[in-house]
Amino acid sequence: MKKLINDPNTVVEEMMEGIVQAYPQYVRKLEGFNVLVRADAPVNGKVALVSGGGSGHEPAHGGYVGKGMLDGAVAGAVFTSPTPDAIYEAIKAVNGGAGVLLVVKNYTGDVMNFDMAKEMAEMDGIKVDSVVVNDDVAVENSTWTTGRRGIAGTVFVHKIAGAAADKGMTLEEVKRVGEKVIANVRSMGMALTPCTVPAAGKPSFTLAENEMEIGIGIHGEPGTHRESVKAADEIADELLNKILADLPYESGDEVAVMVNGMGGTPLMELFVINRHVASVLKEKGIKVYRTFVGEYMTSLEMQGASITLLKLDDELKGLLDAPSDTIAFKDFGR
Amino acid sequence: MKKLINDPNTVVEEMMEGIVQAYPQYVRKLEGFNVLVRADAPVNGKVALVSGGGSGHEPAHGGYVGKGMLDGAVAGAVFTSPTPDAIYEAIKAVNGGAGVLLVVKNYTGDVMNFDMAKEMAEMDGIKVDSVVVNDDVAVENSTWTTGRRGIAGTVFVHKIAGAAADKGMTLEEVKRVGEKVIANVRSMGMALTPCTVPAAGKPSFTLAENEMEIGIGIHGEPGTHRESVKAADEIADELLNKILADLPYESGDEVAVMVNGMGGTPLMELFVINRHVASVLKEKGIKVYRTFVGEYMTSLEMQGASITLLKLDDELKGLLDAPSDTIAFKDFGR
Amino acid sequence: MTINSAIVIDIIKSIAKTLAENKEYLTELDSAIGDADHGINMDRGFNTVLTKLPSLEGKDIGTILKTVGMTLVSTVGGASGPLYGTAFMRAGQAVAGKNEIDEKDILTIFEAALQGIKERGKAVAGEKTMIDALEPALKSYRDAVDNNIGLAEALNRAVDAAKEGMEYTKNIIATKGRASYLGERSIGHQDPGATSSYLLLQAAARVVNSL
Amino acid sequence: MTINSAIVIDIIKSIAKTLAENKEYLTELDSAIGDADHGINMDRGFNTVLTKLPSLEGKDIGTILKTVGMTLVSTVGGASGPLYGTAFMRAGQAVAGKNEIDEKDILTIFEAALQGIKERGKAVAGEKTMIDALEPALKSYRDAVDNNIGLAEALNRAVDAAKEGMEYTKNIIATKGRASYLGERSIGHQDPGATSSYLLLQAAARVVNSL
Ligand SMILES: Nc1ncnc2c1ncn2[C@@H]1O[C@H](COP(=O)(O)OP(=O)(O)O)[C@@H](O)[C@H]1O
Ligand SMILES: Nc1ncnc2c1ncn2[C@@H]1O[C@H](COP(=O)(O)OP(=O)(O)O)[C@@H](O)[C@H]1O
Ligand SMILES: [Mg+2]
Ligand SMILES: [Mg+2]
Ligand SMILES: [Mg+2]
Ligand SMILES: [Mg+2]
Repeated sequence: MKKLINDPNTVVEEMMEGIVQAYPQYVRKLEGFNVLVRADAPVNGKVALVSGGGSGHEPAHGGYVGKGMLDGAVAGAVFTSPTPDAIYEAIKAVNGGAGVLLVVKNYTGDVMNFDMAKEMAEMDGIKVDSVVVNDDVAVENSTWTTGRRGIAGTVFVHKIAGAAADKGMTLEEVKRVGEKVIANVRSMGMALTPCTVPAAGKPSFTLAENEMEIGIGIHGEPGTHRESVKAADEIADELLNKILADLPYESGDEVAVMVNGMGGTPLMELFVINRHVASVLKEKGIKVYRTFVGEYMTSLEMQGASITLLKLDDELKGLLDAPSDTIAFKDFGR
Repeated sequence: MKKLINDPNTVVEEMMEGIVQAYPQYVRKLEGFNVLVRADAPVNGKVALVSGGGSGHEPAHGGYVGKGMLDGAVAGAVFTSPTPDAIYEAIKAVNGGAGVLLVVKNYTGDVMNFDMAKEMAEMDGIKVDSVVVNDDVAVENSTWTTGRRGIAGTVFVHKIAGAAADKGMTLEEVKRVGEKVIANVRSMGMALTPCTVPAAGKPSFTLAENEMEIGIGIHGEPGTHRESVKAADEIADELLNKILADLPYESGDEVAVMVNGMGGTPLMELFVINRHVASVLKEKGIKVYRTFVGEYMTSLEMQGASITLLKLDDELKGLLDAPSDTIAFKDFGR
Repeated sequence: MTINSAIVIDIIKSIAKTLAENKEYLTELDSAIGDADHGINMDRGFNTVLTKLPSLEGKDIGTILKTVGMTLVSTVGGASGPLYGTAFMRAGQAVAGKNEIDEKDILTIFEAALQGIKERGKAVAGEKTMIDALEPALKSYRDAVDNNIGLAEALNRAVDAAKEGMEYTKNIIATKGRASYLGERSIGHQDPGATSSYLLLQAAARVVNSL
Repeated sequence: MTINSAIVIDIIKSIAKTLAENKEYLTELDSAIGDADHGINMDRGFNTVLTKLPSLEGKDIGTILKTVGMTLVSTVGGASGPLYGTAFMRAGQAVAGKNEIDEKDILTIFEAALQGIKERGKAVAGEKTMIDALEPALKSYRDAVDNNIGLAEALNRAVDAAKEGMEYTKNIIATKGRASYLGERSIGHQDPGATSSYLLLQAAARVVNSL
């Protein structure tokens, strides 16, 4: 394992310090907790958004704390959902009196820990609600399983629900908007290489020089199946086909596209993927309203990509286009 | 070689298409050339900035095309400086009548190709001047060599000279500002892993599991020497010491810091590096005015980092803080 | 035989030691069907628990167990943190104020703990989780207690049943937790949480057997 | 012996073929002390040149060489693009309008080409560049022409001298081009540009020898 770190046991704390040193204009850290909140938190009278999860997904989630997106982000150990006490502290620190919405990715651990924190905050009389993001179409939905995972589509929930809160909507309204995003967002990812949890010291799976893993999550877990590597366009087709079949999307629909890198993927390759995504959507008569290409929800140094489509209506378009100013997601608005 | 590409021979063209499909609000491509210019180019009466270089450094340089930074970016083949004809087309397309400044990184190839393009444009009566960025302290300066390389510090030249042009300064003034940045910016980089030029198909050098390469450039070249891997703080010290000794920087100085990833480095690790950079500078009494952590000037999928310090005066601070709106460098200004 | 607070503390220490020794093993199991952190998570949690033990000396067993639970909740994270944390917290509530417990109390503890895990995780046996080790262990323990065969032996039977349950997880598809995303691909792999549950019971039994 | 336009085109084809065959070899040399693209660059350039040749048939030698030069400038990029491009463009100027050239003309071509490279790259012999192959080659060729030993043999001597110069680049430190960043570390490695220059001369000589 080669990493630019000092010690696997302190890497998350040191990262948090590095973030705060770099961007004090955006975030401050809660003493004793790996929690970043807006430098100006709490914002009085505004519904506050709190999200989080394991570390290793940077810039998620701390990179999305700021005007027009999250008020607080809670970081667990690498790939381990954060603990209720930290989430509870985040809720208290950002609550501006209008209630707090938790944006949770659908993993057993995240759901349980955020639920416990919600219970704790409610005992203090804070109005807390939550939405659970489950955009990953790789995993079949079923009442017998824990349901689908939350992956890169989560960033659209941060952006759009964040804009709703910024516009002064109530907690109920912000939640409704968040759930509308969730109902309309679908993603799927793949990996060319695995990643290594610092404390584990070795990759979570291995792939031969000609293999790739399809349907991966964002925690270095194995995916749904393994294949021989193929051309970028074919890979994009494979991911897109599952996504497009799921909702379904129809000719005339408008979507936002996110081509997300898994942490070690050069932007060059993400743009090559986007080229094909754009051309397939065009062929199908699906209009691309806006596109986001970059590393938004990563898995440490993994090489790979995920594709996300968000079906838009006028309300979602307006909120997607609202200004945001965070470390990793800046938008002048339009 | 595992890459999300279709064909090494078309990867740059496909990337360009992917960029334009994703961000038509920022850039358009010149037909027949791998040149991106501002969507609204030429901006009448404004000095235009053109930069470029080989591909594989994304988001450089296309990601910096937009308001407050570059007017045009020329992309060569991977790690190969672009040809004079393409640069010439870029100059013509962005010239708004106030002249064009070329921001060139100091490589024999880049300097020669940009010079030839300048000669071509001057024959058309366009006012063209250039600055050559040479921020890499890894390579000793000497009249016997081609001098130092231009690496991540180039992004500060784009930002600050771009802001000067945006403010309406003349070509001479913009050039003066660009040269002031160049005189005050120093960088140095290292790699944990090599990278693979798509058309070459194999890595440009190999490193054992416990080795790293110090003093690398941004083209997958070997660095100045090889060492056993060590803790992030020690690596940061090694880079910083060379940088700090060079200018020199003194207690009371104010600097902008850039911790740049080489393409495959997780943000987590860059923030760990920044933590130490911040603490060393603090100890030395050097004030960090602003910090930028991310992937700004990359080498395909290489894992590694570079550190850049830019010594600031009031003029540079003001221009650094001016607003910019490009694909990869957005700043609301302050 | 009864167990006092000091022995409970010894048991906690024994669990911490066992989990530390099996940190890599548990993480390796988790890397096959999860995200390669279970051993790291459990070890981080029980390491923090160890630092709390000095302050718990002389406290009643309910307080000790509740503190362990709260510590796990606030340091483990992931799925196992709330689950094991809830288990210990519920166990503590079940014997609140007691300074000595017998096999009946331990049955109460065990039942409360498993109930807590089920409520928190909304899972049942057969879903390839820690429940597949704990539920058969509880059943064996209850049978043994009903037959009055003594605490140590009852615990040993629980450990055996947990081991069997843990091994059984290899044969089934995960429908809860992170491994459920693998579907069929989860078959053939042993569940890390079931394994840590087995190790935890084994560590407890070892202390009791040595008394 | 004189060389007409058709033979010049054959020579260009021969160069293109040789560089294609040595694409990986040149790139490998460049990966040791540069950025692993020299073979790719040269091959890309001469491939495009090949597509232009049909339109050049029947044109004078000056036009042919100038077109090759401009094509290299606009397709090769890097350091070698402007250098080789300038060399061919200057060579074309030197024999503008001619449909046949003799060994004296070729000397003029060679001198103009090298002069162009030196001006464009601001380098001299001994800096571990293509000049280290080309300058001794030019000297040998000039001596041979002065001694009237015939074009084919003169070219062969140039090739031999280029080879020696190319091999000599292994022993020296680079002070120009990308390899100069390596300092001492560049010693022991053969310069890719010197190698392509040698290959280029060799390919030209081969055609002339077969006439
Ligand atoms: N709903 C659930 N009920 C009971 N146990 C569960 C549940 N979900 C997961 N587990 C247990 O948790 C273990 C994984 O724990 P851990 O790796 O620490 O957390 P995470 O999956 O969040 O990384 C699984 O092996 C399984 O035994
Ligand atoms: N200033 C110069 N003068 C002459 N030749 C040079 C000079 N700089 C570089 N070269 C030649 O160019 C070769 C490298 O070409 P290439 O790899 O195509 O370009 P780049 O270095 O831009 O990647 C070197 O091996 C050297 O022979
Ligand atoms: Mg986990
Ligand atoms: Mg090159
Ligand atoms: Mg796990
Ligand atoms: Mg090269």
